[in-house]
Amino acid sequence: MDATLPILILAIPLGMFFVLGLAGVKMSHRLAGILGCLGMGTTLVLAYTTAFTYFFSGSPEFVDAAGNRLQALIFDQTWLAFTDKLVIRIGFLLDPISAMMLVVITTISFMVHLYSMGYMRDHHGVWERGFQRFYAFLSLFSFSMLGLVVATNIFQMYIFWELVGASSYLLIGFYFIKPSAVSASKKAFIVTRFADLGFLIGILILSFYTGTFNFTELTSAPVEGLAGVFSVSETTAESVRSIFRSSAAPVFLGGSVLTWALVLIFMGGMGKSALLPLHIWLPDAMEGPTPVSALIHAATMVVAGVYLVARLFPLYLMEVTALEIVTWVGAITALYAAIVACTQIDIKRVLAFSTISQIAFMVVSLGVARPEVHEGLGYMASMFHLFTHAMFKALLFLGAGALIHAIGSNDYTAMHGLRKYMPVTHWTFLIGCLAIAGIIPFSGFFSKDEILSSCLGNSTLVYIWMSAVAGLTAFYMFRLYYLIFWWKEHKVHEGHHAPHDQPWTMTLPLVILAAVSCVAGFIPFGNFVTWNGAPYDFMAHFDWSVAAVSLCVALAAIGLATVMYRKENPLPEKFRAAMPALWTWAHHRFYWDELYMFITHRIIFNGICRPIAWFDRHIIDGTMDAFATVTNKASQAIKPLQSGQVQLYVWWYLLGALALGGITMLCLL
Amino acid sequence: MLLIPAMIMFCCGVYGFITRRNMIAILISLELMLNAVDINFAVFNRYLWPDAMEGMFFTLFAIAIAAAETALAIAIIINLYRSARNIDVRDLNKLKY
Amino acid sequence: MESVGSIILYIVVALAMVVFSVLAVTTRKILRAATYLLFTLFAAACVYFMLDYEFLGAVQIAVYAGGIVVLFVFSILLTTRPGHNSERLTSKSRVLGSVAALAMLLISGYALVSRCALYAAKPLADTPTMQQVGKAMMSTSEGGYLLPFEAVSVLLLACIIGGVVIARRR
Amino acid sequence: MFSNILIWFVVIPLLMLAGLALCRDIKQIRAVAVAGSTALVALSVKLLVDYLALRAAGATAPMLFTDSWVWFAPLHINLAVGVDGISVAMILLSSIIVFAGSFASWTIPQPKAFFLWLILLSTGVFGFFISIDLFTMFMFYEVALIPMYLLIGVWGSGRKEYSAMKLTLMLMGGSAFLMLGLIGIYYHSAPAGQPLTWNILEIVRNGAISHDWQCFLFPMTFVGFGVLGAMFPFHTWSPDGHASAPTAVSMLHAGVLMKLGGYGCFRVAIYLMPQAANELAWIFLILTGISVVYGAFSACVQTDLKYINAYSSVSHCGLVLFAILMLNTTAMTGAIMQMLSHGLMTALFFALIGMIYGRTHTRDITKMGGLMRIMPYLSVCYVIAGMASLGLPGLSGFVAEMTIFVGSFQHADMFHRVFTIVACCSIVITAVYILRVVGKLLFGPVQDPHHLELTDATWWERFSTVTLIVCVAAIGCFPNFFNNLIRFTFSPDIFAVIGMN
Repeated sequence: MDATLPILILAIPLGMFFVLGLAGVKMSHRLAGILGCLGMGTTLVLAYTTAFTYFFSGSPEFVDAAGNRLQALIFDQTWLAFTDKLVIRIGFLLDPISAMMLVVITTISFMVHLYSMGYMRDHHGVWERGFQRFYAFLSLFSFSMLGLVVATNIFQMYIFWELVGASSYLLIGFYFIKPSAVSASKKAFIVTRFADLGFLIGILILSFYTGTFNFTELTSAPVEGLAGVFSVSETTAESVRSIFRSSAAPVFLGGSVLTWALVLIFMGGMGKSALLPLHIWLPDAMEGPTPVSALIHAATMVVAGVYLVARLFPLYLMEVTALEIVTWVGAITALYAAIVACTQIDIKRVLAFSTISQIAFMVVSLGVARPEVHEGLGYMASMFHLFTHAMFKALLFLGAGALIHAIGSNDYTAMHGLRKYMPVTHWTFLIGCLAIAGIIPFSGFFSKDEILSSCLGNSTLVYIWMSAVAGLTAFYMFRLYYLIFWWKEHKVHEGHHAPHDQPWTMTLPLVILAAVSCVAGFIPFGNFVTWNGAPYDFMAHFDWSVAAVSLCVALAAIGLATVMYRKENPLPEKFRAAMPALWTWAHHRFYWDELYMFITHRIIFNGICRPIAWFDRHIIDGTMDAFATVTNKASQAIKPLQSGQVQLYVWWYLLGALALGGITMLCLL
Repeated sequence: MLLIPAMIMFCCGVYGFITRRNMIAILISLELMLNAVDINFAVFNRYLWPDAMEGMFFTLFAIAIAAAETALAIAIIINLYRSARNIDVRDLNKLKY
Repeated sequence: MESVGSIILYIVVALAMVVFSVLAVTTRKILRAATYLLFTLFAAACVYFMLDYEFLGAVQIAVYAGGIVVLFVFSILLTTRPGHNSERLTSKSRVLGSVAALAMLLISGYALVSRCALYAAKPLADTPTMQQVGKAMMSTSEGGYLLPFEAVSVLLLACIIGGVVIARRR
Repeated sequence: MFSNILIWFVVIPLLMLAGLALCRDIKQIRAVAVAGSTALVALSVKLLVDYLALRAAGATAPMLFTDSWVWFAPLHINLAVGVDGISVAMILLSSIIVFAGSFASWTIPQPKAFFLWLILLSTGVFGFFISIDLFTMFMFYEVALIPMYLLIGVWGSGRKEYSAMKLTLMLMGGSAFLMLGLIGIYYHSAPAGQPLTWNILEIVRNGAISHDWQCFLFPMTFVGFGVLGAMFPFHTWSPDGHASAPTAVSMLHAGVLMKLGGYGCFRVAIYLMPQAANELAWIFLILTGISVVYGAFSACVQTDLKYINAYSSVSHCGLVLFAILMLNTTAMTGAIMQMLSHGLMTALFFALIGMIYGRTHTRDITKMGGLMRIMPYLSVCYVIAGMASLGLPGLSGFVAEMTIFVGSFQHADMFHRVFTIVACCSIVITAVYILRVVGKLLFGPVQDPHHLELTDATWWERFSTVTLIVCVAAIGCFPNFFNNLIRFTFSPDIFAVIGMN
């Protein structure tokens, strides 16, 4: 495939960043917005073309004779050569997941660009301050995210991983006047940075033992039955394999080197994907503008961790221990986030916890994926859920954005009963809720069902656990839905105009995403994305019993939510009174933030930084100053000898003379 | 024989030099010491090498230099007195550091 | 010791020298100190005469007694307020000073007593005549003192200039 | 003599000094400073091009443009010059920072004297980088250090006398070690019976320093240069010195002078005494490893902008020495990259801090806030500098740090790898203190209403910062160019001694 298109996919957003970033101040707001949308629109078209070429052209570059999909390096430029073998390249790797991610990212990004045209101005049409900057950052983010998914080697991924983090930082802190936004952006960056430290160390360990950064070489070989599917020479594959066979021997704290490397890399993923215990930044990140939350903190960046594990999946298969850690981190996070989501008041927080929970679903799905279980269904399910989740979660966030824009508050207590005022928002939001709850035929049903099937194939415990979480998901989403749109009639205050639906720039993305959420479930995803490239017909393996159970759970949960929240009634209060401890803990997110505050402020800041600074100023510097002081004191002490008092000199002279004379006399005697 | 009074004179000079605070008194003590030494030179010359004249000349020059030195010292003292109204060595330490 | 007269002379001169020098450093009136110094200087001149260095004695009287002491007196008059006694010496410094001086005296006295022939007779030799002195002073040959003579003259010149410069009112 | 391009790096500053002496008003002084520093930049670019052309043409000598003029024959002191990739990179860095620095001190009081000393300082710096004769190298080193005292003591702020004294004394203390070391090297520079030499290349060729002497001289020279490289525990001059120094001096000091330390450690301590370096590296690895983490932690609680940066310099320069001690090509390349990167980035930081201080008259971050609103240009530059410092890809810090980490981790020894991981932790702590400053200083509400009337950057300030940002981004975006420039230098012979790649 010609490299022009892929290069343009990366170059257009980057160029747009520079244009808007450098010249944005000189432009009118509208021009900047249109430019941004145009740029992203072009990228969208290019990305779609690329993805379609990959999936449907049937070119031998992409598909082998047996119909297996291949990895294709479109281009791979040396960027920085550490050694002969360890080279960072900037390239474009096209394979099923990267092609899928191209579609997801550009779609959501374009929707958000469009939506922001409406969102980033108030009811009187006055543009938000720093609008151009906003679009510049959006373009930067899109560039980084696209670079991340098409990375050909783990270091390119790390580079864009960092860039994504930085653009997320800039966007969360977009309202930089607000101290809460500033601290949220700082928190997000530092937490993910901490996770990236693990990622980096993982990369170092991995590259030390394998001598390569390239995904094609890292992932091609280790598992039997995979070599030859992806286009990598057998010799490289063999070398990587032998390296791990031999060096899996060094054991550190009970884990092999590979396990450690993979767990550390997964730590990077935990940070970006907000998995327990590194999830604390994501709820706070909602301080950013809502379109940003939709793009970065729901659909694209936060799934980077999932994508990372998927990218290195063959390596993870070598170390089942690592995969189990992945599974349980995911499972615990999913349950935790779902419980917390049931008690939050801020609608964006609810969505944020729901995002954490859903990402954990994907992670669990990857964790339970094994080649022997439904031919690696979990992998495909995870990617499928990533895809559908991106769509419906972006939809929900954009819907929430529309509500916030209309009401001017994040609190559902300020909303209630909005269904009449904002019909489009209402219906699209409902579709989003149905999709996430997993109601047939909306997209979430299919992806979640596949995840549950693969869980069941691996371990019953995980299956039951995740089903319960799925039920909770349906419950809290409908709780949110009812509290926003039903509960009681909305009171319009005097002097305020009634909330209403938005301009077309905001509604259009909602409608499109809702439509996608309705139909995406029917995409034969197994034909496109599987762990080894071989097509997998999901419908042929469809497990109706699992589907029925999950459907029942979801419906029951929705029913419960309906009973509790459709009309104003005392039931929620009773529930709350029934288990006050659980409610309080969940409401305070199980005090994770406080714990972190304690660790960072009390222990690290006051316990390490301050003593070190003190030590430096007083001990080290004190020692240096002490040298000076001692010198000074010594010279002060001997200064009287040079007092200029001749009589003193004579004294000394006399003493010396007497001593000399005495000695001479003694000698002579 | 003549060395004994010279020696005592010298010791008086030392005593005066150490104990006195007045600059002129110090100078006087200094003159005492100088004189004692001069006498020694002359005596040694006369008693040990009566044919030579080095000792005498040494004394001669020493007297000349002593005169110069005293004149200068007194000029300085008067000058100091003018600016400080005082010629006590303990108080004149402004130039010290 | 050849004659009683010279012994008496010696005793007188030595006593004068010792007494006046002790007085010169112990008196509290500075002007008296200068006067005692004058007497000491005269005694020293006497010593030179006794040694037959008449020229030296003359110089001593002329320069010291005539010049320096006058300088002292003038400067004392210039710098001392009338009726002002010299400061009281602290007993500590007095004790220390006398200890030092006595120690000095002991050591050098011991050296003197143990080493020198105290009672050696004055050897008979020619007194240097003025002519000899003058020639030696001006000669450049061995045993000549032209160079130090010139050096001293330069020094004196420098001293005059220095004295003028220092004493000049700014 | 003047046909050699290198000698012009010393001649031009000297000509500038002469020119300055003739200047009458500030305009002429500026003209001389700008013209001279532009000439230096042009010259260093020409040097780079010539150097690359020669290398491309197949020149394989370790040093190019070598030349030597006898200075004092009885002691074999020559003015010997020559450059390799590292020196070229360092010269480029120095000229850019001098260039930016002269714009940053556009309105300094007493400009004539200030530029006089500043240019004397840069004479020393350039002289140091072009010399390959240990004696002249040391001489230029001292020439570069002494003006610092006056520059800080006269034009500084805060406790300037104290800081200037401390800085000078500590660096002089380092020089004392260094001089001992250099003289020791001189007396063992040739096998018995042959004439001694100060020339680095000849010393390497002779290889006559015995193992025992190496073990004595290596710590001497390493500590001597390490003091200037802000090695723990000899770094305390840096916070005070930087805090008191005027803008351009901080820039030059952190940007270039501290690099003298790293460069010297490599060029003298390791290049001449590789065996001892290999054996004793662990001691200094511990020290530099401490400095990396320790500097970063200390920076977290400072409230003075310059202190934060000074501690951050301790951390970053610690990383330079750390990587040099890893004794492999990649890590050393990384060290040099880090020197370039840190030089530009810190210069940028100090320039910005100077500009902010010039407006707000405080450097205390608790007394400022919301500057992004008031001076967006400077604030954006500050964010960029911060991002470069915490290692954002696309800016220079990332490239340098990653090269160091990857290189260090390739070390065969477990001890080194563990220490690499410790050093890696600094990237998180760096993020913490950078974001803390950015958050407090630039974002949030405006703290002091008086600040609302402040103006944004003037054209010369913009020029100065843009120059530096462009360079930082150039290294960050095209690292392989610099990588190749530097890498060639690590001639296999020094590693051959140690038995590494």
